Amino acid sequence: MLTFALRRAVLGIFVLFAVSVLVFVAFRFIPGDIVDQQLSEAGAVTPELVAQKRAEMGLDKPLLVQFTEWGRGVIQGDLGNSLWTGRPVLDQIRSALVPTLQLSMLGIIIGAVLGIGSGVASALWTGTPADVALRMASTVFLAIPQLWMGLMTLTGLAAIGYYIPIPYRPLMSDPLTNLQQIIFPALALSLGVAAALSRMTRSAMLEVTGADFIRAARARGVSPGDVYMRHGLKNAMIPVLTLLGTQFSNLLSGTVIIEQIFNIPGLGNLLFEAVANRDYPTVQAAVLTYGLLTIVVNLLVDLSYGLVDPRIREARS
Amino acid sequence: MAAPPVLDVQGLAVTYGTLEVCSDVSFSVGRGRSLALIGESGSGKSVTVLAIAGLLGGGGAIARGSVTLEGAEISRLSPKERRRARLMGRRIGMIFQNPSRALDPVYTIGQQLNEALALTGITAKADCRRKGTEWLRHVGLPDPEEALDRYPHQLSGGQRQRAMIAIALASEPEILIADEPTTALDVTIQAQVLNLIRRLQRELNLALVLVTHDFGVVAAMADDVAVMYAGQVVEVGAVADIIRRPVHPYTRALLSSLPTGKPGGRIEALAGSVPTAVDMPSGCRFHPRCGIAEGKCSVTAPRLEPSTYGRLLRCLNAEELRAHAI
Amino acid sequence: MPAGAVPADTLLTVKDVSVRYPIRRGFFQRVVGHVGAVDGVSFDLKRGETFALVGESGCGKSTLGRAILRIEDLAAGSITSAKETRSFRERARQAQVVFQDPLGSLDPRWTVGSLVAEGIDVHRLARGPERDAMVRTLLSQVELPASAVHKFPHELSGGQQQRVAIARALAMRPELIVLDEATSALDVSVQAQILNLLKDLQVEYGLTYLFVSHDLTVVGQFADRVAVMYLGRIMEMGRASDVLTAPQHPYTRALLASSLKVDAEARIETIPLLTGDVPSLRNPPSGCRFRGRCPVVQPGCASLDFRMTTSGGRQIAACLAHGNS
Amino acid sequence: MSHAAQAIAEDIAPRRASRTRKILAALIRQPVGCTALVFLTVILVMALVAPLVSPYDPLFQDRRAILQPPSATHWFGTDDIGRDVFARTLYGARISLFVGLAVVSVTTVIGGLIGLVSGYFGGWIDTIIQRLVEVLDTLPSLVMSLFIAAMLGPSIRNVIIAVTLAQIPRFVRVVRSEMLKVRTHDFVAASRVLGASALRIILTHGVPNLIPTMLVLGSLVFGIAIMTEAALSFLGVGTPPPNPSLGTMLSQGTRFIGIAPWLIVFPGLMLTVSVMALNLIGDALRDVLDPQRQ
Amino acid sequence: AQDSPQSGGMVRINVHAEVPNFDPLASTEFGKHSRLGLALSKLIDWTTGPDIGYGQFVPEPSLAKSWEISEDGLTYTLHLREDVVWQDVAPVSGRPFTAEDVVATFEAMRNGGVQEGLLADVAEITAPDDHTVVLRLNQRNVVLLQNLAHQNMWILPKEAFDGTYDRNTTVIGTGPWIMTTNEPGVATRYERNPTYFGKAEDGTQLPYLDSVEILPITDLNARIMAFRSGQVDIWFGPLNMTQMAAIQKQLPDLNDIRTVSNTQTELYLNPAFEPFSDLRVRQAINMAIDRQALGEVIRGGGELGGVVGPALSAQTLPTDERIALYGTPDAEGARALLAEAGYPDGFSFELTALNYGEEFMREAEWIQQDLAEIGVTAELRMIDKLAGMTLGQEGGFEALFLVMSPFAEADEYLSTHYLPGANRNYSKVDDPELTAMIEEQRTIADPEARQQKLWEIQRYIAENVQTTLPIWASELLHPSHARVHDWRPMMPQGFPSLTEVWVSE
Ligand SMILES: Nc1ncnc2c1ncn2[C@@H]1O[C@H](COP(=O)(O)OP(=O)(O)OP(=O)(O)O)[C@@H](O)[C@H]1O
Ligand SMILES: Nc1ncnc2c1ncn2[C@@H]1O[C@H](COP(=O)(O)OP(=O)(O)OP(=O)(O)O)[C@@H](O)[C@H]1O
Ligand SMILES: [Mg+2]
Ligand SMILES: [Mg+2]
Repeated sequence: MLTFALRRAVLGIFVLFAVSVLVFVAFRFIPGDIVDQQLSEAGAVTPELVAQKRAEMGLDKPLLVQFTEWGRGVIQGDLGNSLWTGRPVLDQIRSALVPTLQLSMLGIIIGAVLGIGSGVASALWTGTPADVALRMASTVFLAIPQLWMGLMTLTGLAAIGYYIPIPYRPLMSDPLTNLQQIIFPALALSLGVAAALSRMTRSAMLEVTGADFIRAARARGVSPGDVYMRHGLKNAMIPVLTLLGTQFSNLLSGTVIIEQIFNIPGLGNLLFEAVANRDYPTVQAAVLTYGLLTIVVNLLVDLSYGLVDPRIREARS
Repeated sequence: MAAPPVLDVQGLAVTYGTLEVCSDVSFSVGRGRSLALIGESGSGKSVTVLAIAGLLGGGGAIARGSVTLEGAEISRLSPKERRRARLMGRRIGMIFQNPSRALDPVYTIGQQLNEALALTGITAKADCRRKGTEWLRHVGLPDPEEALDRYPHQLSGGQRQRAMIAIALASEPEILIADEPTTALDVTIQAQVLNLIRRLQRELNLALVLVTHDFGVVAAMADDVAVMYAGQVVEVGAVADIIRRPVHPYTRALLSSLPTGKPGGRIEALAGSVPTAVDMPSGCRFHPRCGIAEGKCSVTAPRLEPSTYGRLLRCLNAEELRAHAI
Repeated sequence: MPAGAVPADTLLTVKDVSVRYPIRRGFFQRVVGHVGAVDGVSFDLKRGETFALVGESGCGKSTLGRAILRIEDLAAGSITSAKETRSFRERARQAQVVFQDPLGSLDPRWTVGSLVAEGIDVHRLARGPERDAMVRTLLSQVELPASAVHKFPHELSGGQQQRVAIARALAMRPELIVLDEATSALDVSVQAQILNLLKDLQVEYGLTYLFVSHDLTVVGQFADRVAVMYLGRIMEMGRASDVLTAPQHPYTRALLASSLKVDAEARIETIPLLTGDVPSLRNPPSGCRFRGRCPVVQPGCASLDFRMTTSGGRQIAACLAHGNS
Repeated sequence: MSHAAQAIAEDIAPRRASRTRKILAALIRQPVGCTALVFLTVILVMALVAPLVSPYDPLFQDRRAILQPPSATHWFGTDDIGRDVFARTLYGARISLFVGLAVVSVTTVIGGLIGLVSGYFGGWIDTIIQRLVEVLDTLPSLVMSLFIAAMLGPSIRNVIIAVTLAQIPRFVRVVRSEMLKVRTHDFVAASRVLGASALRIILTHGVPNLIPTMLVLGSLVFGIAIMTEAALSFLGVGTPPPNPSLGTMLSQGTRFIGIAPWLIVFPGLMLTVSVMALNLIGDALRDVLDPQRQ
Repeated sequence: AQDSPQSGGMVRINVHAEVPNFDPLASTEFGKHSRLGLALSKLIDWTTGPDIGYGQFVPEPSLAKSWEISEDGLTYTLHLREDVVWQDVAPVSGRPFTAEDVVATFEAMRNGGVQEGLLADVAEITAPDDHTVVLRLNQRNVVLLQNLAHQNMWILPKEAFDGTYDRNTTVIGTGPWIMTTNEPGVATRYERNPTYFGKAEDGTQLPYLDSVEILPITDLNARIMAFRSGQVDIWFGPLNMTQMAAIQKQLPDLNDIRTVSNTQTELYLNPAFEPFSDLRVRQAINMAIDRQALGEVIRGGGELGGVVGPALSAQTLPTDERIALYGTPDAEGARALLAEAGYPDGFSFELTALNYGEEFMREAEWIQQDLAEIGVTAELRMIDKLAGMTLGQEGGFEALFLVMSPFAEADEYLSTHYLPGANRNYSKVDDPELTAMIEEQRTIADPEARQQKLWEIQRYIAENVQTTLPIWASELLHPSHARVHDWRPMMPQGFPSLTEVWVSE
């Protein structure tokens, strides 16, 4: 298992490398650079000043040199300083990562609890009005774009006169306020996840309940509850876990939007601003972080299969 | 068959929605006896035994007929009542065709055994282990102690089927139902497993209902045989007797279409194929394929009636045939 | 071997054929090992005969059949035929196949007509009405009604599906048809029909069959010669009547003993049993591959070299108990 | 793809036509599929004939009627420069559907082709393709699209490119794994024995057997494309004004949250209903095309 | 409530963008320099007061208590206050302020600072003694005094330039408040600077407020919520009229202060592109746009743009003249001009709009519809801000629509737009006559005469050049809660009047 995880980690690094090369090259095609941004509200500007500032930031060097310098830094754990803020990129990523992680974690947890719970209930009550209602709800929520969900949440809150406290408070400094700020966006994110998981759980449960080993368990006198939860749910978890992984990626996409709507200084906002400012090191780092998150989550999902399914656990050792 | 039968099935009919996939199945098994249910694919063997075990799923229901277990009618019981009557596992044990699919892949053999042991009141961890090991040893698994902690996929097909048998027997049932328990196995393994089932059945004095489509298995395993065709039992009798003197035209055709193993020579093939529930012929269900069918056969549906030597026959020409056969 | 070296009555010579499946692992799908599904198998196929391959599941029967059809690459050895062929297109006229699972071997999205005509279309043998006529003829040859043309496979019974597969193979007018457990999935009554049909076709068109099966009774009735395989190797080979009535290799004997006969006197208790399971092909036992389960195993079996010896028109794998090592 | 391909295409053409009709017929018989189909058709038709149905020009600024709430004259109200929200929603759906359709077509063709090749041939081609897919798939799809769109600049064409590139991996992955499954079927082996070429097998066995998967996946990707287009437009890197993309409209509406909810409610509803119709069609197709239910 | 100022209390101000860093030399953006102003001072400041207009520059002594300008206008002698000490923040820790600090700051600005352009005409900076600074100019430039009061011209201690501390993160000045904590994206807190040199007229130590908190809230709705719920006292940054009306409904007695924006939208036409090479076509475009209605509908107020932005009320053309030039749409006349130029059926061109947000895009769409009226099709293309600026500098556009930088001097407008090679001269204007006029106005010391010259230039541009069409300067809303008093927003950044703000409890 450990070697499996390690090997996956190494391969993940390869993938990240490829991604960062792609991003590095592609991003330079966008016209304009940080110096233009810094001087965007200046009056008279001489070309000499522009050239001087560019050189200060190493933007005049060949692309390959810039990339190797950046890459060398990354290997030594130094993501460089932001061209825009001058602060270490690592610090920025760290403080932006917390709310994003919080959002996505909370979103996935709420989504998983709601989704798996309602999926199990729905499968249990197959054909009853409750099942129909749950399925309809999941169909609707699955179709609501996170964008709209976020906006409608905001509209709803405005309608009832509830104000999300401002400004954003980091988790560490003010957990209570932070929760008040995170909970609604997380909820807005989680409903789609819940809907997807609910559907998947339901169909996986139904599929599993038709399996021979369920019949066999019933035949050997296992109580219906145990058949359902012990044998049914555990086996149904495998496709659900896969979906959980893809949903996480989906959720990360969603945070980009939700952070904009709810004004949360997360990774998405950071990336968005960095792109607008042509803050190359920050863009690179943010992209790497997204990639890393995806890879880690996929790895976790893969590892969790092993927890559920001994066959997979075995194949890996 | 002097002793009253443990299991007695009379006129059992099973429907899935409007489809009657099994209509009029009758047979009985006594303690320590083994009965084989044979018939071609789709003839309703599995449905019959699932109905007996109370495992009809997906909209299946017993429409008519009775199933009595030691004199008590069980066919009308709800799942709850079945559990209360301790039918599931405790009195009726079941082995399935495909051991790879009938064992839950995410639990060890031991964990699944424990579920069965719990029915007999054994729940303490140490007791479970001891008893579990005992059962696995009983079915001849090598390293029974260690096998308890194995997952199904870590066993070979034959071993899995043995584990399945151990689990089915661990709750000490009175009746063992085995639905094609060896079809998925190789001949050498099949022989081992069948031998084991037979041995245990004798030792534990179980009533065995064995579903198969292989006359070789019937010959080797069963005391009695019920031949099924298109959802009906068409002939019931002692195995040796039926193999020697099949009476029903279908039984005869079935036996003669078996390859003999003699080189060359055509096989006497039975034309056509088993009808399905949607296009069931009128009258005798076998008449379109029957060599001796007459006009009445397409009109009148024959009933399963006793004949000589304790034989039951479903044929309008039963009398003639019997005379002919003997 | 040049084509000329093949004797006139021999259709195909299989010589020391091995087939291995790679086991892949990891990110770059590296090959980390091999399954030696077929390991050093040799035999000749005579024109017009039915040659049976029997053995337990996973012993490599199908793989050998696929190798002969050239849809599996050979790791070693050679397969030579009287007619030199280079491409799949040419080979198609030489050898065809009927698989075990009738539904899986028929594309569910195709009609019977197009399925039967697939070879005709691939080789542009005929077009338009001429093609349709050929299809009708083929259907009647396998005793299917012409009305089946527009049906989809799932609308047919298992026996009918198998007839479609046979018709598809026949369309190429091949010399050899590999029947990979072509009747195993069928009911006995239907199996009998198909076996009869195959026999008729063989007589009519002088077909050669490579008959893969695990049912010794069927083989006894249907095959001229038989090769018994175990873990990728042939253990015994010879005339079906000889091998199945007087088996010599301990494995053949065990296999025969285990197969149940429809006999009023037969009792399961009387059958001699083999112990243990079939070992894995990934790391087969050294020496004689059967030694782990052999009732007459001896200390020397572990170092016994695999070799076929011939005696009285029969070939037997080296065996200490049999004394032919 | 030469003569052979053409001939093969001719071979399978009639089959496909009748299949399409069959699938449609089956869909209509299914309650969910039927409802979804009706919804989608209504949206599609309205979008297509928007110029005829629409009471106003979606770009026309009625500068005397700004931020009007929904009324008989302006069903969905007006925006902050007096444009009719109903007309804009209709045209927005038109853009969304166009983007979705374009993305789905391009993804299906490119992703499908890559997936088919990767799945059929396996080996190093497959390995390389898989690794590439993995790289493309490392970023969350919206981040990926965002990045590409930012790089190319806002325009409908670029949105299509951005969404397509982000969705192709999903397609390749699924098609490949389905092709792997199809490849193991004996009918493929039988075809090879009959002498059929790889191209022929892919086209005659691979493609038809993958059509159900592709249809289901296509409806899914269609929905995702619509949502991504909206998200990108919302973030200002998608469909640029004055085109009334649903996402652009939402973005405009955010400035009037709590004041002019109709600016958010209607485009969002349109978005949701379109996606829902597509999801439902996907579901229905999955049911209809499931061989076990055929 | 009281009506006389009292000390104490705190206000919270929202801003709409986070600052990247606190280095005044690194970049020009509005938000940063606004916030620096709480802690830093300039040599000369803008006078604020109830009677002084938003964009009206009246020099007020700050760190420089007085100054003299030589007859030839080439030598500026500034006398510095002697009672000023730096804030008690390490590593400067309350050291007295001297001329050395000014020299160090100006030298750094001239060498790679974004203020380089403001000191372009300065040849030499010397400090004859600790409290005198002398600036020697290459050429006459009457704007220099105002340049010294420019929003970017914060004076830093000399330690800021020798690496003693990091300008990015540490702010040490002589201003009214000391920056105590800064949580990026959350809040920046400022506490009263006890050693601040400013005094009120009655001698009270300034500032009145004990502390100020700046809350960067990028999202409009979040900001509105924060303001409505009282989490913010002073609104700073964009707000549209509709939202303002809604806020006012809830908070009827808030201080409703409105000023004209110091930025304006501008439409660059590229004469290198065929139809726009013809002055008549450019004039026709100008005549087609109904700016007044645009401002009314989209911005809900504001003023007609000008060659020099309308916020510079003393320098831009008088309102009626601007209305005549830009505020009287005439579709008929435009069509006639087009016909005259050979485009009776109009033409189409690509209108590239930089992405400055929703209202801005609405203006672009508005212009599009106005142009359609005269048969000219503008294909709207949206582009990222920086990409747009690059496009402008490279001249690869047909028409470019953007928001101009906040300039505080007519000279900035003129020299950046119309001098050959200048960085905002996207239309590549090279008119020797115009160049001469622009250079000339810098040397006119007499305010009246200079104003006349500036007007002359603007008229010349409107008649003969017309490459950059000024569109609209919107109305800026500066609402504050009722407890806030004497808040007078002023054009240059840095909240110059905040020292005089006080709160009632
Ligand atoms: N869940 C079900 N729903 C509907 N029909 C069913 C179901 N299960 C079985 N049937 C039908 O009942 C009939 C009898 O099936 P059954 O499985 O009992 O046959 P069998 O004799 O066991 O055949 P085999 O030898 O193939 O196992 C078949 O026609 C089958 O299609
Ligand atoms: N594509 C493959 N990749 C890897 N291993 C394979 C592959 N196909 C077959 N094998 C392995 O090769 C061995 C021989 O397989 P083969 O299918 O030839 O057996 P068989 O004798 O036909 O068995 P059966 O009677 O079950 O059909 C088996 O162990 C199987 O697991
Ligand atoms: Mg069955
Ligand atoms: Mg095989």
